[in-house]
Amino acid sequence: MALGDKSVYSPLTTLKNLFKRPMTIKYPKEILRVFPKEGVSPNYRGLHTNDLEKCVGCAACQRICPFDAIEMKIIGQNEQGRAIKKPVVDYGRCSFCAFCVDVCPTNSLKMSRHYIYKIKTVKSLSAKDEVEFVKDKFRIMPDEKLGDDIGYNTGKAKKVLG
Amino acid sequence: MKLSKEEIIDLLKQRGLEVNDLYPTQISVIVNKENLINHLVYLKSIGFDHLSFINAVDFIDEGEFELVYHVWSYTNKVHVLNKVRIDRNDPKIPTIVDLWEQAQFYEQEVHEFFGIVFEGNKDLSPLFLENWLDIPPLRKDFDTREFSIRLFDAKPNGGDR
Amino acid sequence: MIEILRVFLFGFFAIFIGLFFMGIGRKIIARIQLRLGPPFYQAFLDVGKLFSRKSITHNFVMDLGMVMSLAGLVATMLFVPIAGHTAIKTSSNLIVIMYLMAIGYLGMAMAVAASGNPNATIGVSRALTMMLGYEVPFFTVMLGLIIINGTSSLELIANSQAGSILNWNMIKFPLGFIAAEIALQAMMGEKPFDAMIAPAEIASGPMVELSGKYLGLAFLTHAVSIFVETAIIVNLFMGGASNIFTFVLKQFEIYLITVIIEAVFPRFKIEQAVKFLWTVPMSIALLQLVLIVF
Amino acid sequence: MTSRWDVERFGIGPMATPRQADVLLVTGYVSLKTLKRIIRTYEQMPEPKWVLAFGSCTVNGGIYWDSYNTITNLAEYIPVDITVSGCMPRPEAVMDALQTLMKMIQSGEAGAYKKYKENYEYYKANQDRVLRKTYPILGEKLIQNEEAATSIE
Amino acid sequence: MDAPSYMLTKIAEKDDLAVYELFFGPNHPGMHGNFGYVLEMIGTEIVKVRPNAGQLHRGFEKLMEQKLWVQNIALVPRICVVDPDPNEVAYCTAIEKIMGIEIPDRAKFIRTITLEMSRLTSFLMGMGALGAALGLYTPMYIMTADRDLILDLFEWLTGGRIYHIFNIPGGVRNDLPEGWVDRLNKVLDHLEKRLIEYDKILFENPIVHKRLKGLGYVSKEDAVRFGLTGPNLRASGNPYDVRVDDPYAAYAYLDVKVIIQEGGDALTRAVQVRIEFEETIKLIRQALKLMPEGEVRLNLGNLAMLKVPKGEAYAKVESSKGEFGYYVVSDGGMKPYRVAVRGPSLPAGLLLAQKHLPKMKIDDVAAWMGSLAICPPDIDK
Repeated sequence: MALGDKSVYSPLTTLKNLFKRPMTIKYPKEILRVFPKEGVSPNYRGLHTNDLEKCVGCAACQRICPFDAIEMKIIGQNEQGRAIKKPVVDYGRCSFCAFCVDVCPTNSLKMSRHYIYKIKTVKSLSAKDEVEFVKDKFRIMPDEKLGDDIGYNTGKAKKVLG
Repeated sequence: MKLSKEEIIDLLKQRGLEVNDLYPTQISVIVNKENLINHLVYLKSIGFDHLSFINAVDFIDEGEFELVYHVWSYTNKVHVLNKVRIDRNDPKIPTIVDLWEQAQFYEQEVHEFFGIVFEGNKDLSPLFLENWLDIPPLRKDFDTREFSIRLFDAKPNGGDR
Repeated sequence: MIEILRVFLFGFFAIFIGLFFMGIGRKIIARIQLRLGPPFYQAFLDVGKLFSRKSITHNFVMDLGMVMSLAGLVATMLFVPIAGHTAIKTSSNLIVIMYLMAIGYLGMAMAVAASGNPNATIGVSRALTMMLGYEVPFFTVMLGLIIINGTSSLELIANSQAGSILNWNMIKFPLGFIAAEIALQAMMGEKPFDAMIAPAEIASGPMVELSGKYLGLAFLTHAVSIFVETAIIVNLFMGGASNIFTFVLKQFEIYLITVIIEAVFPRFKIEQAVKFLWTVPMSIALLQLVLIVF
Repeated sequence: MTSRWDVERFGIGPMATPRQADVLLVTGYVSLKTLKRIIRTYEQMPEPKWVLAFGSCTVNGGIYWDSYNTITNLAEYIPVDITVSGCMPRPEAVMDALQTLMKMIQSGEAGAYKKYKENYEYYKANQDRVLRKTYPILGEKLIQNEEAATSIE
Repeated sequence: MDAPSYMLTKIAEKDDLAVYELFFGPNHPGMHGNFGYVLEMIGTEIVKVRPNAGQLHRGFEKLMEQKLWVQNIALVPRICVVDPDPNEVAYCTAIEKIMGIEIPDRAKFIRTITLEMSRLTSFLMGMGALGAALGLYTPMYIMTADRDLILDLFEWLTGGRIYHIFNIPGGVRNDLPEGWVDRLNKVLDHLEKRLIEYDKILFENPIVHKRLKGLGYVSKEDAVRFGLTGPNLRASGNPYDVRVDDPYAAYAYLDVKVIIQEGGDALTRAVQVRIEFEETIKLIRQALKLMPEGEVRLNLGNLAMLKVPKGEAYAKVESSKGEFGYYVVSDGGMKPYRVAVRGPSLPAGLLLAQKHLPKMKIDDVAAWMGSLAICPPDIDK
């Protein structure tokens, strides 16, 4: 054995940890101290944000999404009468792989650094429509709300997926 | 006795097998069902002692299954893909459990997902799927999306395929 | 009437101190693992929560067994002198304590075997073999002390060590103390000898089927067992203190040693544990006995 | 629950058996075999019990939505209290969910387990439809064994 | 010990001792992942074992046949949670082999570094799980916390903590952000200092030695015959490592030291993992020094429209558990015709179970699994 042979006292040396500062990050009060902004890495892939002016509704993101998580929703008519479609991300399917961000021709779809999104079930709902309720709550139309701290975006770098 | 890849190709060609050289460390050999066993025994004798794994490919339009036996040799540093074609309607092939014992589980898995019967394999009971009544799932004519829509009422979101 | 009141008082005091020790023990283990442990009153919260839950019982034997295990340990506690005064005074209470300690674990074993879970049955068989393992060296140490003090009453042994720290039994018979310390580790079911509550192997052994109130009872049993066993060691080796605080402080020192050993050692297999217990502490205790006799 | 994200601070710890547990964490996809065991574990847990569903696989099938062996929505089979998004939710998201669950319990808002009793037929029907298939789903050819499905032993 | 029949499912009678069935089942605290053995036992001794796999089966090979070439990369790391990178690299190497393209050197080095870092995280998790199976929770807590430091680096580089989805056919998705390399060096130094502590608590612990000595012995020839790979193979004395035998990514430029140990029992496997951990750190440092500047990705046009020419390839990667192999068959279309995945834990998990468990007692099963680093998701795929 390359390692020192077994001795009864070696495990007792870990008792010096008693006098070291614990590594725990006290979550609610203290955010991960590793990264400056909001504790999450500069290009973390979190919930989507979409600049609705720049987005032309070309459904490139829908085609590339490996898990069929993006649905195009019609939100109105433009002058020529064609429907304006915007992507709706179904977070019950999304795997946060950011292929859609790479493929977006107008760079409007980006991924923010927010990751907390949870749904509490409503007690009043019966079991059957509670299932639908949760599914709908997980379908979100990304907009500029989380736009301020953009994480993953290939705007400046070259397009990855072409 | 370390054999280089070219020597192995010549050795196999002398045995009258069709060999093609894929990549610097990989060659593929077409073997027919009858002399599969003694082909593998021969390979094992010249140093191919690691059976990476056995898998099957379903060529539905040619109506054939292709079983690929991946064998690697630690001494010669060459990987051989032995490919065997069997008919799709009565897929039968002799087992190689007595050559390598782990083949038992690879064959069980291939049997469960393709329905290929390995003669001589004592226990071909299902390993992964429970209470499965449909056709073996990895066959090309099994549509998993349709299955998921019917059984778990999954709803596609319109991403075209 | 006063007598009964004292008994109840001792009972609650034991449970309170036991839970208090468990909470601090978990905090210390957490700190050794470089993390912020639970608040020190965590054990009280756990027991409170457990008693508020619904529990599932299999049959009557299970209820009886659980209550019997707690009662057995509290009974043992009554004979142990705590800081000078004991609940029930008898002349030779060391023998009674040795006998009563087994009742607690037998009760637990009976309750858990009735639950019919194979994991629990293995756990019970392990607990009983472990008991076999640690009682042999522990009683030889006790035998040695009885011979030297000529009495088997714990108070007289404790009082014989009054005065300065020099004539504590721990100093006079260091070997006996080490053997008793190892046996204590097994008695409390702490890490190197906790094959009976091995979560990784038999899903927390005897406590597999205990839910809600039964788990609460098991917690209390464990708390009282901590209190009782440390009290015995303090009286035997560290001279039972006169007032309560020094007594509890000494108990805490003993418990600290067991917690530290628990945090850094994995567990023995059951046959390795018994083999270890019958060789290492046993030989030390015999050596001690030989020294005492001559 | 490791040293860096210590959940034991809130008194939360892993328990070895369903009997001793209060909260059932379902992290990620659920295959048919696991579903059978999840239902059994859920029913073994003593009464005030809660379920946390993690990740997108429990909401709408996640990345295995079109797989033949994984269910799409956990809430059809057992009542869920909180569903957390994320494909592998972050540790902070997990702790945030646990804390909200603790607040919900104190305020008495978390009671999904009552729902299991109220509409037990709905859950049972879903469970049987998926676990006790008696006819092949995609139908027609190449079915050898016709006998009824094995019951949940 | 003839327990009343209604309590235990008595199966058979073997010289008047009842053989009963115990589920070392799917959700068992000693079990690493969702996998189970049905043990038939007398008392605490195991008589027969039936693996109960399939809880983690998600039908990867079927799903991959329905997705575009690039889309599979988001699916592929999900096969083995503990060590996701080898899957991505093996899949992309197989595609690059079929297309006959050579990725730029810098991409090769970045791939090697991410592979080795993922190997570190998997070793940390493996050693911790081994300690926990023996009952020693302290190293598990500290090691998983240290593993978090590496995950932060992955998060900064790729955007994802566990699933990086970082390799694509033709290279990697983005270059190393600045400041990332010296943070990596800082983490490596910290890990090296921490290694001495791990030695003290886990590897020089006398009870660990007593518990693991002689457990699950695999002789040198059996290890090859049963198809074991990776640290389990090298711990039985066979000097074989995919990174040396069949180099991929940048391993041709680095000198990988193959460590072998005579012994083959659980203790040697644990020490083997520990020494390979140290070796991996040196390897990362070596790769960081030799890393050239330059392009990070070949421009293959719009990857969504990628068409891989007709052909087949088998790509092997040395993951922390053993040889991860991807056999990719393409018929020239936009989607793979067939992708078969070879998980390293199948021979260890299913075959060795039949060989070792029947003679073992129940309390060694968790330690035996921990020492063989069996990762059930890559058995079920």
